Amino acid sequence: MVLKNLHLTLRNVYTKSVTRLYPEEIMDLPDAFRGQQHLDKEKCVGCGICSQICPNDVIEIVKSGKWYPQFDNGHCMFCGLCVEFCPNGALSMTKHFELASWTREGTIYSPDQLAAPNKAELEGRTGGYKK
Amino acid sequence: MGVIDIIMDSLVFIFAGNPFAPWIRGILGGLVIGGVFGGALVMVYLERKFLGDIQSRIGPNRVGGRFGLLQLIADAIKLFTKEDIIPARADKWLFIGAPIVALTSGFLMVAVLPFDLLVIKGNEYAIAVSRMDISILYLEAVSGLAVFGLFMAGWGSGSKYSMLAGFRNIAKMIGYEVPLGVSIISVAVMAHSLDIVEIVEAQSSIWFIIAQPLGFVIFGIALLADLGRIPFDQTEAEEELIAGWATEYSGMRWGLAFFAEYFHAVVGALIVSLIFLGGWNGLPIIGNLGLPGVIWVLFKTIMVIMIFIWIRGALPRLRIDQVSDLGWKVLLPLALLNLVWATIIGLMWA
Amino acid sequence: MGDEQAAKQIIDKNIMIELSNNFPNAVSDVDVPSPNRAVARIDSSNVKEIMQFLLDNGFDHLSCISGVDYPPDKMEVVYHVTSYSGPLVITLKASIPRDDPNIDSLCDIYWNANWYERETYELYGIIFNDCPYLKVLLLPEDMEGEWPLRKDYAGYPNPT
Amino acid sequence: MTHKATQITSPTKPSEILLHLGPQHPLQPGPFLLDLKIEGETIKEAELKIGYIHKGMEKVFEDRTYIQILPLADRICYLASNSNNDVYCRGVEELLGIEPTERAKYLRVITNELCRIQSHLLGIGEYTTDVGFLTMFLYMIREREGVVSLLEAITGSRLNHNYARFGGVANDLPPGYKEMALKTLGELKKLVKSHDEMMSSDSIYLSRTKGVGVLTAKQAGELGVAGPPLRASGVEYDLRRMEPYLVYNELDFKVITQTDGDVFSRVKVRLLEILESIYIIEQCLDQIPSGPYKQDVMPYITRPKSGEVYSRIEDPRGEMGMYIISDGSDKPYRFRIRGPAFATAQALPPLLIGSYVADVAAIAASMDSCTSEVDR
Repeated sequence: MVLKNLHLTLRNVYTKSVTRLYPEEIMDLPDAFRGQQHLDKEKCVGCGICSQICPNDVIEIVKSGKWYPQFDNGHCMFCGLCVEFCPNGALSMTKHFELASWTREGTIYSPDQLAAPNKAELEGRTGGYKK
Repeated sequence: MGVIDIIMDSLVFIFAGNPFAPWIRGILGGLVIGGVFGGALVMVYLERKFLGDIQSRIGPNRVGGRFGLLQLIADAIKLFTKEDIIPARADKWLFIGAPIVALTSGFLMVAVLPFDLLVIKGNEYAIAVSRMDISILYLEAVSGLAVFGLFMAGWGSGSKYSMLAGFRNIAKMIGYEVPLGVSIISVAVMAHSLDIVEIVEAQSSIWFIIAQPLGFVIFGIALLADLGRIPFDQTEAEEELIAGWATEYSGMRWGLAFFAEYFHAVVGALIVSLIFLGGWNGLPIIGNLGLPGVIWVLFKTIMVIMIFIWIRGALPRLRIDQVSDLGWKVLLPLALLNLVWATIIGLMWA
Repeated sequence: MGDEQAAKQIIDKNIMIELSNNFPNAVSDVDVPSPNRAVARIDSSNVKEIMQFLLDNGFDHLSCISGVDYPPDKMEVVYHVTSYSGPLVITLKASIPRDDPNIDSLCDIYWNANWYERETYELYGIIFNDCPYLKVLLLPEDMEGEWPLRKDYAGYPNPT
Repeated sequence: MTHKATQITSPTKPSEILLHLGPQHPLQPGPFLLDLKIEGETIKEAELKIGYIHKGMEKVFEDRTYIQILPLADRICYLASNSNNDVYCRGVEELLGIEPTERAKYLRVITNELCRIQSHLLGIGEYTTDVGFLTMFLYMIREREGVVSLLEAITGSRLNHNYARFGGVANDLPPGYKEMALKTLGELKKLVKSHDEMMSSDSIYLSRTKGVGVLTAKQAGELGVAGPPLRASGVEYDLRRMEPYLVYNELDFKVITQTDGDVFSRVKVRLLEILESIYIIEQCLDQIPSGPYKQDVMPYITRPKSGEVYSRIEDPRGEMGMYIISDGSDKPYRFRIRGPAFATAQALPPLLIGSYVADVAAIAASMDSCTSEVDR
C-alpha cells in the first residue's frame, strides 16, 4: 500500500535539509579541485607546451616582459592538461571558480593577473566557509 | 432587462434563508471570499515550505526574510509583468474565459460554506453568506462547473496537449463525481439534512469520520481526483503533456488558472473539515476550549491542507486508465456500500 | 566459469576458420590479434550471406557499423559483430569503390542495423541497397549530400 | 520486428492524431523529437528523430591530438564521462602497446564504479519524476551529491572528470579517502535499500511499472540493446564479466539480472547494481596496491603505430565501444563512437507501440537514454 511512503516521507521532514544557500555558503572543495589557473612567473620559461596541448585554444603566449601564457577562460573547460604537462610546474590550479564577467574581455586573464595572489584565498572563499 | 433579472433572482436565491441584514451579508461575502483567497495564498506558501521539508530542501528563503514570506508577492509581480500570449490558433474567448470560469465556480461554492453558528435569543445566525436548506446539493452542482473551465482551456488553447488533458479531465470528472456525490449523500442521510449547518451540528456528539470511516476515505480520494492533485494530476502530467490544460497560458492568465486550483483545494479542505471533521465543534473529548468556531474550522482546514501536501510529496502519479478503473470499479461500489451502512446507522440514531 | 569461457573462446576461434571455409572467395586476411578480437576482410557483394551465417552461428549482436574513407579511390564499411554469450568481437571490413559507394543493407538480418546505416549514409554517402528507411538521421535535412565525414569535406555551407 | 511501425505516416482516420513530443519536452533533458501517432491514448506508430545537438565529435576528434581528445571524450555524455575516458584510454594503450600500472587499474575501477553509481542514481531519479514522483527524484539527487563529491575528491571535477591517462591516471587518492568513502557509501547503501523498499511497497508505483514496456530477452537481443535494459530481461551480458578488463577478474561481484523485462525490472536492476558497485569499491579500497599511479614519462605528443583497435567497456547504460584507426600520426585517422544510448534510443519506438501516452515517459526514462551521447 501507500502507507510506507507516507511514513518514510514524513520521517524525512525531521532530517536536516541539504540545500546550501550558495553565495553565502560554499561547499568544501577538495585539494584536487580544478579552478582558475595560477602562474608562477619565476618558474615559467615560456616554452608554449601549455598552449600546444590545450584542446580549446585557450592559451596564447604573449610578451609581458618575458613570454608568458595568457588565458581566455571564456572557453576554457578546466581539464587541467596545461597544468599537468607544464615541464617546470609553473602552472597550478586554484580553488577560485567564480569567474563570471560582464564583458568578453573580462574573461581574458593576462600573465600578471594569473600571477597575482589568488582571489578566492584572499576572500576565504575556498570552501567550508560559514557566515 | 432579462439578464439582470436572472442575476437578481439568483442572488435572492443565494441569500435566501439567512437572517442577517443584506449589508451584513454583503460584508460577510466579501470577507469570506477574501478569507478563502488568503487561504489559497497560505496554501501555496505552505505547500512550498512543507514540500521542501519533505524533500530535504529549504523552500523559499530570499524574499521577505529567512522564511521567504514575501515570495508570493514577488511571484505575483513577476506574473503581472510577463507578456500575455494568446496562441494564434486558440479560440480566443474560450481561452480567456476558461480561468475565469474555473475561479468563479470556486467563488460560488464558498457562498454556502458556514463558519460558525451563533444562537442569539433563540435565533440561529449562521456565519455564512447564504444558508440554504439544500446547500449540499447546491455545492455538488456548482463543483461540477469547474470541469467546464478546464475543458474550455483544453479545447480553446488549440494545442494537442491541452486537448488531451481536457479529455482526461472529463473522463476523470465523470468517474469521480459519482462516488463523491454518493459519499456526500451518505453524510446527509446520517445527519437527516441537506443543510451543511445542520450536518455540522449533527456531529456535536460524534464526527462523521468516525461514524463512517469508509465514506471519509472515498470522499478524500474522490476529492483529490476532483482537485487534480497528485496522485490524480493526469491532466497536467508534466512529463507527458507539458502542463496539460495550462500549457498555452502565460503571465497572469496562467496565474489565475494556477490560483483557481489552489482556491478549489482550499474549498475542498473546508468541505472536508465541515462535513467529516466536525466543523466548529472543536475536538472530541476536549471540546472547543471556549474558542470561537471559526478558529476551529480554520485549524481543521489547515490540517487537511497539510495532508494534501503530504500526499503530494509521497506518492507517484496513476495512469489515466487506472484512475478510471479505480473510480468506477472500486470507489463506486464501496460508496454504495457506505450508503447502505450510513442508512442503517442513521435510522438507528433517529 | 573460467573453463567455460576458455571453451567458448576455442569455439570462437573456430568460427573464423569456419567462416573462411564457407566463403573461400569472399573472406580474406583473417587475423586474430587477441583472444577477444578477430578481423577479416570480406567482399562487399557477399555481406548479407556472411552476416546470415554469423547470425546462425550465435553472433546475434551487431555492435556497430562504421564507414571509413580512404581517398582517393576506396571506402570501407566496417562491421563489428559480437554475441550476447561470448567476448569475441569480429571486425569485418568491406571495401567499396569511392565513386560508386553502395553495399547491401543488413536491416533484414539485424534489426538495429537501420540507424547505423542511416548514420553512415548521411556522413559518408554510402548507399545501403534495400534499406527500408534510408534518410538523414543526425544531420539537418538540407545537409544531405554533403557527406561531412569524408576526408575531402570542406565545411558547410561556405567552405572555410 | 519490422521497420514499418517505426516510421511515422500521416493519420488516415479522424480519430487519429499526430502528437509531437519535443524537440523541447520535459520527458528527457536534451532535445529530441518523438513523433507519435495516437488513437485516443493508444500509440499506433512512433518515430524518434534525433540530431538536434549533433556536435560532430567523430570529425572533431580526427582533428585533435590523442592527448587533446582525453577531456573531449568526457563530454560525449557527462553522466558516463569517466567510462568514456577510460574506454578511450584503453584503446590508445592497446595501440601504444603499454599497460596501466597496477594501482592505476584499481583507481580506474573505483572511479568507474562511482561513475556508475551516480549515473544510476540520476537515471532512477529522472525515471521517478516521469511517473510523477518528484520526491524520489530529489532524494536521488541528494544521495548523488555525496557520490559526486567522492569523485571530485579524486579527480578534481564534479562532472567531466578527465581522469584516466595513457598508462595511468591523473591523480592519486587523497589522504583519508578510504574512511571518507566508506562512510559515504555505507550511508548510501542504507538509503538505497530504504528507497528500494519505498518503491517496491507502493501499490501506485507498482501498478505504473509492472508489466509496462515489456522487453523479452529475444526482443532485446533483436533490438540490439545492452546494459541494464538487457539484463532486466534476464540476459547475463555484462562486459565486466564477459571480457574482464582492468582488474575485474580479481574482484568478486554478481551480474544483476531480473526476469520480467518490464519497467520495474529495469529500475530494480539499476538499484541493485548500485549496491553491487558499492561492494566492488569496498573490495578495491581494501586490495589497492601501493606503487606508481602513472607512467614515469608521458610525452605531450603521442604517436601510436598505425593499426586499429576496438575497445569496449560496460558503461552505466550499456556497451560503450570506440573504434580507433591510427595511421601513425599524432591524430587518429578515424574515430568511431559506438554509444550505448544510441542503441537504446533506437530500440525505444518499437517498445512504445501499443502502449499508452502516459507510459511513454515511464518507458523512455526506464531505458535511460542520453541525448548528448545519441547525437554525439
